[in-house]
Amino acid sequence: MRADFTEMEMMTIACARRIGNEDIVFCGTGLPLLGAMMAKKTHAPNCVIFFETGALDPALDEIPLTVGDSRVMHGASQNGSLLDAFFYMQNSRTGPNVLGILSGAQIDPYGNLNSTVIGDYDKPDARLPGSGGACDVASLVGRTRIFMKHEKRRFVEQLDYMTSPGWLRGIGSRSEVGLPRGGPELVITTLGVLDFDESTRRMRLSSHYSYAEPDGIQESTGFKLDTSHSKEEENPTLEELEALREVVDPLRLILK
Amino acid sequence: MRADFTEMEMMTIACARRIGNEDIVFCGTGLPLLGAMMAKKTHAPNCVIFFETGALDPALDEIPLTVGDSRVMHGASQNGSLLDAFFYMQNSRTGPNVLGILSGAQIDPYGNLNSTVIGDYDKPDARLPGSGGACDVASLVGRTRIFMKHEKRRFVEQLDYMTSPGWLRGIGSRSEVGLPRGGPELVITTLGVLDFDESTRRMRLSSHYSYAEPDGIQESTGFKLDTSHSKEEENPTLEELEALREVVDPLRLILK
Amino acid sequence: MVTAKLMTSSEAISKFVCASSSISLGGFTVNRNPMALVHEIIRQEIGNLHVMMHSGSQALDLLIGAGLVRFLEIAYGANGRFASTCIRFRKAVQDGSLQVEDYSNFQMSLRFLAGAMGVPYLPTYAGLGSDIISKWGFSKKQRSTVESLPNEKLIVTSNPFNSIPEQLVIVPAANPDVTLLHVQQASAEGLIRIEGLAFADIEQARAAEHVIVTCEELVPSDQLRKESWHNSLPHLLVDAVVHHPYGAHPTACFLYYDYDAAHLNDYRSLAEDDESFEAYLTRHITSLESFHDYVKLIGTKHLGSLLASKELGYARREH
Amino acid sequence: MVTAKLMTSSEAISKFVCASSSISLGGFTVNRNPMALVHEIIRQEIGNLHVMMHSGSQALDLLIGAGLVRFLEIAYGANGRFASTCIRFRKAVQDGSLQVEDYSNFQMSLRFLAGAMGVPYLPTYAGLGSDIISKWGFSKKQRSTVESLPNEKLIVTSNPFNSIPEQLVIVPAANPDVTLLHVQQASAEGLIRIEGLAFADIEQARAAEHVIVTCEELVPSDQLRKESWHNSLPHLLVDAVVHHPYGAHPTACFLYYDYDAAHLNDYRSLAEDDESFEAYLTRHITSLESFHDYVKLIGTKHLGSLLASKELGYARREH
Repeated sequence: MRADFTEMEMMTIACARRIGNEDIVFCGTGLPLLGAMMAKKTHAPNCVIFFETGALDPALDEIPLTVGDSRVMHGASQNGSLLDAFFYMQNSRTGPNVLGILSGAQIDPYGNLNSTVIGDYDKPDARLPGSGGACDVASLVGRTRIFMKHEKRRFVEQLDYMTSPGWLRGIGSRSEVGLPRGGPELVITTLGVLDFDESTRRMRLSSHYSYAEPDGIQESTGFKLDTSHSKEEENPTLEELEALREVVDPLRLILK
Repeated sequence: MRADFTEMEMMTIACARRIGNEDIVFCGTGLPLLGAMMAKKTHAPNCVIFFETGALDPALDEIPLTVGDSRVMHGASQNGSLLDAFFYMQNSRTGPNVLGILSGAQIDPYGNLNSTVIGDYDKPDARLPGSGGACDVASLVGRTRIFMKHEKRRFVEQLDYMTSPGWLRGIGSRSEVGLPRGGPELVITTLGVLDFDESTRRMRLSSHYSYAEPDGIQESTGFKLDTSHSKEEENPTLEELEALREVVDPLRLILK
Repeated sequence: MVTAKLMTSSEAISKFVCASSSISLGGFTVNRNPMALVHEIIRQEIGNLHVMMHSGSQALDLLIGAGLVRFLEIAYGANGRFASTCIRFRKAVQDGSLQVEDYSNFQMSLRFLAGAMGVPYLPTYAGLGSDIISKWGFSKKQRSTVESLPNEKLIVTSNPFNSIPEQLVIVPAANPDVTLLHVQQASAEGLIRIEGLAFADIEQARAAEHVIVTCEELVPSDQLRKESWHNSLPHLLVDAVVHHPYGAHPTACFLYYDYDAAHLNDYRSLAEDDESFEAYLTRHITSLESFHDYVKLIGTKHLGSLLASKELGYARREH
Repeated sequence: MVTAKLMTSSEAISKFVCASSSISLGGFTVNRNPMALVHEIIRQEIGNLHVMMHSGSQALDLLIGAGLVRFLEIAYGANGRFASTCIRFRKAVQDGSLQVEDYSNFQMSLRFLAGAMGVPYLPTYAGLGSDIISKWGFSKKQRSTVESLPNEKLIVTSNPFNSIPEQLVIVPAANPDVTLLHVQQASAEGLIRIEGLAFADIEQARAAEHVIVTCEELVPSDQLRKESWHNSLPHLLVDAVVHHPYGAHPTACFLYYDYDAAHLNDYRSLAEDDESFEAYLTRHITSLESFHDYVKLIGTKHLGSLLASKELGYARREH
């Protein structure tokens, strides 16, 4: 907790600020969904939120706790199936318009993600949930953004397992393996926002929150970051905090 | 018209007699459907009739005039899509149980059918409707039966175009090209019922109607038939004629 | 909210369909043909079309008869008891004015599914050994010049998961520029609901770059969002919504009205002769300003006789 | 008519599931898990199972915890806010008692679709470049001895329709011996109706050799045949129908009741410890005669607190 807002609030608001009225947002649950819901309930009322379970543009009167929650079904434009959602992402007419928000236990300098195992795949030290739809979203949609707790053990040079393809080994390698489009554009963390150098697709610091210094962010990162162009991200405004706390998550189901 | 029943009635009844209570019958419209409906309304009440449009087991209170007729929708077990119907036929659990009834403009000695063109494909003398679902049914279901007007110009040594695969070039050739199962078991015509020699899969006469002689049937066939084992098919009974005329097609929509 | 999708059929057609467009028509034989939209294409004389269909009938036959179709990929050109082969389709193929390539209904539906899924092909066993695989309607050279045609027709391939050789045929994705549908209900937002059989409408719509929908009833989006699991397409996939009651006439719209058997039988005779066919087009389409005038021409009384029983979904035949 | 499909869950499980069966479970994380059927498998101690899933949670975790699962093909073993990784799943993988192979949700859904379609594989772009393709959970040798495992995991291939090289990955069909579903409504004849999201239930059912369904409401077939376009499966595909109100508890059944957050949170703690997990199994499953006793144990009053608003489909949270 810093000043009068938490790290979780800051990163959620940083996410919300970057969602536009025309965006079609693929979401899991948790903080990324709060960010998308906040955008929809404030400056981007026409953005569409959808889930891999097949629910498109639901009312979201209450916060769903998994993407299978009945709260993703009520008031939707359509309730279909998993395949409906994934076909929508893979289809070359609709997929490019989707903005996917992902997460993971480990991330590497090219935005590849691990949510499967820590340690050896055959004899893991820790078993994680697995891809779910993350690998699919990372493979298929036009743009992705990634939510991460900014810790050295999570920002690693080499993933234990690559669940979700980011920029793979850098510029050009997505199309080399046959991925039709996409790639991560931002990583939104507890300390700042990172983007990817357009000529190399390697991660770099784009902005840092008021409570975090670029040098400290490098300290919390397990690989070398270019922090030279980082700007300070504006603190949450009172309106933003009020929207998040009172309108989006009044029961504090996700925020703490 | 012979005696007190027509050729069309005879062949429809010959078809109905050969449908059992456990059969799952794929049908187009016209005479084959009358045969299936007659079986269902008499000795095979549990047989299931379905259509390539995705309608499975409809009430069939009235005779549909195409497989897209709203009369195939009312009271069904399911109203799905074309793909639902074809997946059902291709699926190795369900497909083998389906009995498909087909038709065509030309048939060859191995039960292959043409419903696409007469003459050259690129410059046809006569353009016919094309496969519809016939090729699919002929490819995928466990057993097929074929309805034909018995005329020399229709029973030909060589098709102008093979729309729907029967036994192709004889025994073994369906599996050679990769077809998973199936093949025609009977051809029900205006003159008799033909089956296929088990060792060669070549058509032969199985039974002739009371008004047709095996020699005459050979005359009406454009290729050599083994007629030596043909037995006379029983004439329609009064009950059968009544069921067909009064219950199945009281408005004479098909029987005219 | 967003009501920019609500427009007239004239606006929708001129906005999304142009000469040389590839289009697909929803419905099946006598049901839910997008007649109002096809009338409008004929009125606007948009030609050189590439039509992709499974089973085409009345709507397709009018387009072909009006001389607007150049390329046709199709499985079936007939209308059950009303035309064992569609008349203008048959004539156009026979006189060489229409170039056609044949598929089966399953293959065409799979082609739309592949397009909807966003993959270049799908495998099936249907058609192995048949001339549908071996005989092409378009040459390799022609395929390389017409962008909307696949590079090959059908390719026989093997299953790499099986050590024992196993053959399949793969069908190329079909991605029409525009899919035209007529459905029971739609909202201004672009939600649609199909009742009864969906045929291949959903796959055809998802595979297309644009989707135009006419509907019997225009209903509030809130109403369709109540049981959203019964909606047929999400609003994002629909570009234009036009309210056209009787928009499928003379074909049926399940639960709303039956097909017009008399009209279809008349059409069959009229279509056999070039002059009487031209007269049919003039009287029913080109001399009229819109499909609303066509509905007036057919007449309330006659249309009333086609009204479907809400229980049966069709009009009970008189005994 | 045919009512031979109507039976108890005990009869259904002993008739269709046996040791070493391959099974798939319907639902998704906190919704429509086939709990009553999974309880019965645990009561009957049917082991050595091969489970194929997209996103497994509560039902799967119980089966794994009871030591009944030998092989698992899966995309996701978690339960949202109730378990960031399912507890018994995590433990079993870590201690090597469960062998797992990873796919993505799309890949698993496509595998069921391939099985439903009756083709050996389907293509996709999802997963290209990832370790999901390169890392296998089962060796080639093991695959040749376990019949329910595909010969290969995923194969990278190219698009033969395209002259420019284009890569895709093909996923092998999944055809479980039995699929277990919990749905809102079913009839004795085997008609079923799912409301809200269908998840991948339809594909999982169609891909299976047998389908067992539990339902909240047993309704007359005539009623379901009235709007048959809302039915989720035709009666021919369903082998057994069991009437089990609350059959998905502690997961939700949209429009009927919400998930039991307290129960799921308790479970997460109890599952962390082998002894308390065993006690959970004994108290809720193995010491009981049937799922009806479980419903009594949970209690009418508590279940009443989960009742869904018919308008929202879930139980409004208290502010």
